[in-house]
Amino acid sequence: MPAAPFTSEELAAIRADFPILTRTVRDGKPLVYLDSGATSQKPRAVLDAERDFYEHHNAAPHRGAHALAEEATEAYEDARADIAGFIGAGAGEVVFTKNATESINLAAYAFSNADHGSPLRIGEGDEVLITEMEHHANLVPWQELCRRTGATLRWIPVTDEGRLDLTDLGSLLTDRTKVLAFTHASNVLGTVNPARELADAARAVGAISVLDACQSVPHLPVDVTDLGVDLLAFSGHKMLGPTGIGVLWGRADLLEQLPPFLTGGSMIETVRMEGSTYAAPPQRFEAGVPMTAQAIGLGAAVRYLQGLGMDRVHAHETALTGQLLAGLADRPWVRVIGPTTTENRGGAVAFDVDGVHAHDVGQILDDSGVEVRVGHHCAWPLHRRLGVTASTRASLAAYNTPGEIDAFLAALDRVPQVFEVAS
Amino acid sequence: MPAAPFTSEELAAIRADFPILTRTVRDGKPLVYLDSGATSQKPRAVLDAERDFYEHHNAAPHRGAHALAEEATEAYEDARADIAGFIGAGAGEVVFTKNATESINLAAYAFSNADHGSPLRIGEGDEVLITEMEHHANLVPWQELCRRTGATLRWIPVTDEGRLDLTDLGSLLTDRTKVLAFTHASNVLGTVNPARELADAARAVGAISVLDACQSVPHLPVDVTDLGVDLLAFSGHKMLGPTGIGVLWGRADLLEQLPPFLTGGSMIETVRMEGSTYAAPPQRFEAGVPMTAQAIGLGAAVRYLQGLGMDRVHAHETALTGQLLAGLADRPWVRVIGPTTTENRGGAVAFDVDGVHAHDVGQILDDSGVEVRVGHHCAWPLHRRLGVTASTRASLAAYNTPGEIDAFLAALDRVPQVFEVAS
Amino acid sequence: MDLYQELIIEHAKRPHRAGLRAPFDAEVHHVNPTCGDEVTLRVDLDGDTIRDVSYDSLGCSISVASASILAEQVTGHTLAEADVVHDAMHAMLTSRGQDAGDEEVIGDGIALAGVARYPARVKCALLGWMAFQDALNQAGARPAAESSTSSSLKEQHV
Amino acid sequence: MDLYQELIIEHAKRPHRAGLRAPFDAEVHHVNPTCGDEVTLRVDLDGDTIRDVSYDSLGCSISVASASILAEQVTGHTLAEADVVHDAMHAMLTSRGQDAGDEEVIGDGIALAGVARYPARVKCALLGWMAFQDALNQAGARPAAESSTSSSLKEQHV
Ligand SMILES: Cc1ncc(COP(=O)(O)O)c(C=O)c1O
Ligand SMILES: Cc1ncc(COP(=O)(O)O)c(C=O)c1O
Repeated sequence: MPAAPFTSEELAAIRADFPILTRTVRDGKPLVYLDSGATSQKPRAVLDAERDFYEHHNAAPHRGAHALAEEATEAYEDARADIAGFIGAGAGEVVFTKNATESINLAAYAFSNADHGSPLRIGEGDEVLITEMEHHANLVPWQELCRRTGATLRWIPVTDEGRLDLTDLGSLLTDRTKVLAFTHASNVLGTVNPARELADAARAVGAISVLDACQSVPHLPVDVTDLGVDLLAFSGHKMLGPTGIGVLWGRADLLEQLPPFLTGGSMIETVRMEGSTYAAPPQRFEAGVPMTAQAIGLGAAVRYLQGLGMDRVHAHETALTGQLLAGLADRPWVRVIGPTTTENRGGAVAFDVDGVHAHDVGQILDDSGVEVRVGHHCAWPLHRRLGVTASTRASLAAYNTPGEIDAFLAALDRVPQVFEVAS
Repeated sequence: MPAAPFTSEELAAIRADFPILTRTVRDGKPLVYLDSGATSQKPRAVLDAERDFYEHHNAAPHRGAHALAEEATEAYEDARADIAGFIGAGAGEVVFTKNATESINLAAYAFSNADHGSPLRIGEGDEVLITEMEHHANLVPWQELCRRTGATLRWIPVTDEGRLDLTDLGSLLTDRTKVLAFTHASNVLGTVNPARELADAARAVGAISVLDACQSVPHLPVDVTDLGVDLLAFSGHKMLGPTGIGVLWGRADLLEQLPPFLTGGSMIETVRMEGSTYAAPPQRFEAGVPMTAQAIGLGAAVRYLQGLGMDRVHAHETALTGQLLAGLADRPWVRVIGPTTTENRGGAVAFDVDGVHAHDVGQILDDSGVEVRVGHHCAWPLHRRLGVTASTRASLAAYNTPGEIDAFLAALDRVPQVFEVAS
Repeated sequence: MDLYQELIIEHAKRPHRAGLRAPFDAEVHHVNPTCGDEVTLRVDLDGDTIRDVSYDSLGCSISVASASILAEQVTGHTLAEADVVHDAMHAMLTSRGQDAGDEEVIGDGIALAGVARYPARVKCALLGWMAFQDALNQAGARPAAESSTSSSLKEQHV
Repeated sequence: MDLYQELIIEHAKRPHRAGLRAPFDAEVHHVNPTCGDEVTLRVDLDGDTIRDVSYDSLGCSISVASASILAEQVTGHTLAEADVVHDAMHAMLTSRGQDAGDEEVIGDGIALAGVARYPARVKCALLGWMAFQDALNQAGARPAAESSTSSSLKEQHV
């Protein structure tokens, strides 16, 4: 039996866990938060976990032997274990970063920091393959890697429907390809890509696969073993966790080979003025006093999500996405950018209103208390490919309700009125 | 009139702001927290600022136009302005990082990421000068920079008293030197280095000066203009702020020249698949959704410190350091590692107990509720230079009291008893 | 909502003096990095007088209307007069609602007063004005280091 | 406090079988990266029997005592017997106080039982034992992939 969306009682209970959802904006309008793709709201359990740490156990983890340092280290490592469990990984495979952007940069710098002669080191003649639908975070670091090393950046194109065009994959993914980096779910289109298929194709040519899981880990059950990728990045703040914490997961044997990126305290084995040696993963990649409270907060967030059940979170968001897509389909002056059904699709829904700029659409929605994102959503090349400068995006999370989708659609109907365009 | 230490009433009021200070450890012993050099405790004002943000204004800053995004952007930028003001800088010169370690890595990578031909780019024949008293965070990144570029690492030696030995500065700091990186205050010795003098000497040979201000900004009035350095790094968690936030300050015209380090969303100007251009500082260095709540928390921390008055914080800690050094001087079986007077000295006091390993000293203190740090404190080469494997370190903050110094000394007297060494 | 005055919708739908015309002394291209909005703008000077401002604006109603109002307010005026308008517009837009604007000085620009209360939209309204300042600089109309200009240019990247 | 049993202080002050002796089949050098403690350790094997364990230990009382107890407990014993002692020590030390240790199996090792309640000190107590396992591996005393060994080695860097 497939998992069911949340009932309205369940939803009311969930919403009661998020203090911000009761506030109003713009002169008393109830907040309708449809910008979880940018950052999610936080349940009380996460805020309490952070506060409890600061008020009772705060010390620098892995740096002392006293009672508080012991407690802080244990809380920090317990969080790592819980987060690893959430994605089907071993604790030693989870590296804490400040956000997914740092995670991907850590991966990208590895290919230029590796010693000449290391199989990881890339250079002229080598290729990095990405896609045309990437967020800048999974695009610019690879451009910069190519600039540093002389390697060549190539990309998988996107169809008019907003799916990857895999027709020429055979000529794009070759034995020159050292890295294939792609997004699991697009933050603009909602498209969920065939991660396993692409990871297997990468492995077949000896390329390392890097998955941007920012928009999947918060919204669907994700198991790193099932996905078959080599490295995977996501951010805490998009999955009910605090700001300032991200994760890079890596296959244990690959992490073992990656050179350090940020260097400094607690990632070392020995240090002499003449040179240093480095600790095993994950410590090797966690230089400096870490994001302790934030890791602990993210641990509470994954436990909260596990309590909801990721299959139900997914079912719930899929139902809302269906409702949203149906409402937009009823409005001929709206063009959805990306797949128009919920098949292999997440809850980010970008669209264009004929004759009205996204900034103006967003402003009208905001005036009704409906908070969506406008612009290129850090995916500028994708917008160019689909022929729009900017788009408006509604994006969902577990706490959104069918009533909020209705409120969004009603607010949207004000747009053609204000701007005197056909509707 | 010089600033006075806090009165006991003032101190009681300060301590009441720090919830953790009322807890006990190890079977009911009152907590005596003397490990603020590793990380400080947090006042309620900081925790409240973070929580208020999450409960009322949470959104991704610089990424949306809706009401919450506006509020989040404003709170984030107000925090930047307050933090900049705290060190006498302009807001545009303050870059947020996750910790000082990232700040220093950002600086170090700039010299290898700069285009060949840029005056910043370093290579074979160039030299990077550091000191033998650096924390690993201001040592390993420069080793790695030299490994990447072929430049040579040199260092200023340390005297037996724990001061920089500037005798041969003229032959160490030459026109081959491209960077001089040094600590303002040593996290082990307490030594405060002559920053202005060294910055001027660096400028005279055309080298860029990088100051590790982790142990000065939390403890004394710091003004970047007075110091005359080019770049300066510190961490929020050591100055009453949250974990997961750090700062890199840079002279505006230098920041303008630095190439990006972490790349991704919101640090760009334009992105095409073929290549990207980058935003002006500080955005250029803040890729991805930032440590929003933590920046806001750090803003509250600097306002709290300003409320105390940094001159008084400094006077208070100096008085306690004097009391601590005097107590240790009374115990011939203790050797202080670093200056034995409060002149040009901060409140980190490391020492060695004759015949007893630091781990064992720390354990006895911990058993009395006195929390100090043991080990090499991420300054392994310094420990080797001073002939100890590990040391015990007490380090102070504004909330410490004369009574706590007495408690520390009393606990210390148990050490020779337990280990049956001469006292 | 008071942001979208009828006058703004008018200017956005039928922008005055739109399009790129020759001759010109300088052409600049400015972009708003958060939304991808673009403006290409040309100035044609006759000594101290602005003979023509022509532009191609791809953006929201606020940025298009602002460019249209700019062209209307400065064409045919002297550099000194244009500076007065620019400074008044800049002051109003960045005032967070404190400065209501003076219709005598900024004409239809007054319709943009509501923008000041939406910090994320101020950039949209300033885009054309910053391009204009930049174009004047490139045309050699003033010393490069003049202060009102360089402060505007910085904001371009915020 | 119960961490510093008299027996530990004894072993730490006068470590048994200390010093580096020849002949030996393998020598290893292990470091605890958080405090810089070091141990150099040699094993000398006679077929299946551990003829000698000699070591030079630079560290805290717990790490020195633990090396002393190790040398005492395994010297003259077979590899299989040493494994039993190692596994029992490892289990006790990493049990967070759940496993009180069996004096019959670990001898003076029982004095280290209190360490398990101080997670930051467990590494100190394990340093010598991990070096010992590593030395046995290097001496070719066992297949490299044996599980108890590799799990110990991983912890060396934690
Ligand atoms: C002098 C000094 N520099 C650098 C650091 C590194 O700071 P963080 O670990 O917060 O990055 C520290 C503290 O650990 C320090 O004391
Ligand atoms: C698909 C995708 N990748 C990467 C990122 C970058 O995440 P962060 O900004 O948290 O580093 C985001 C969100 O901004 C995203 O949606």
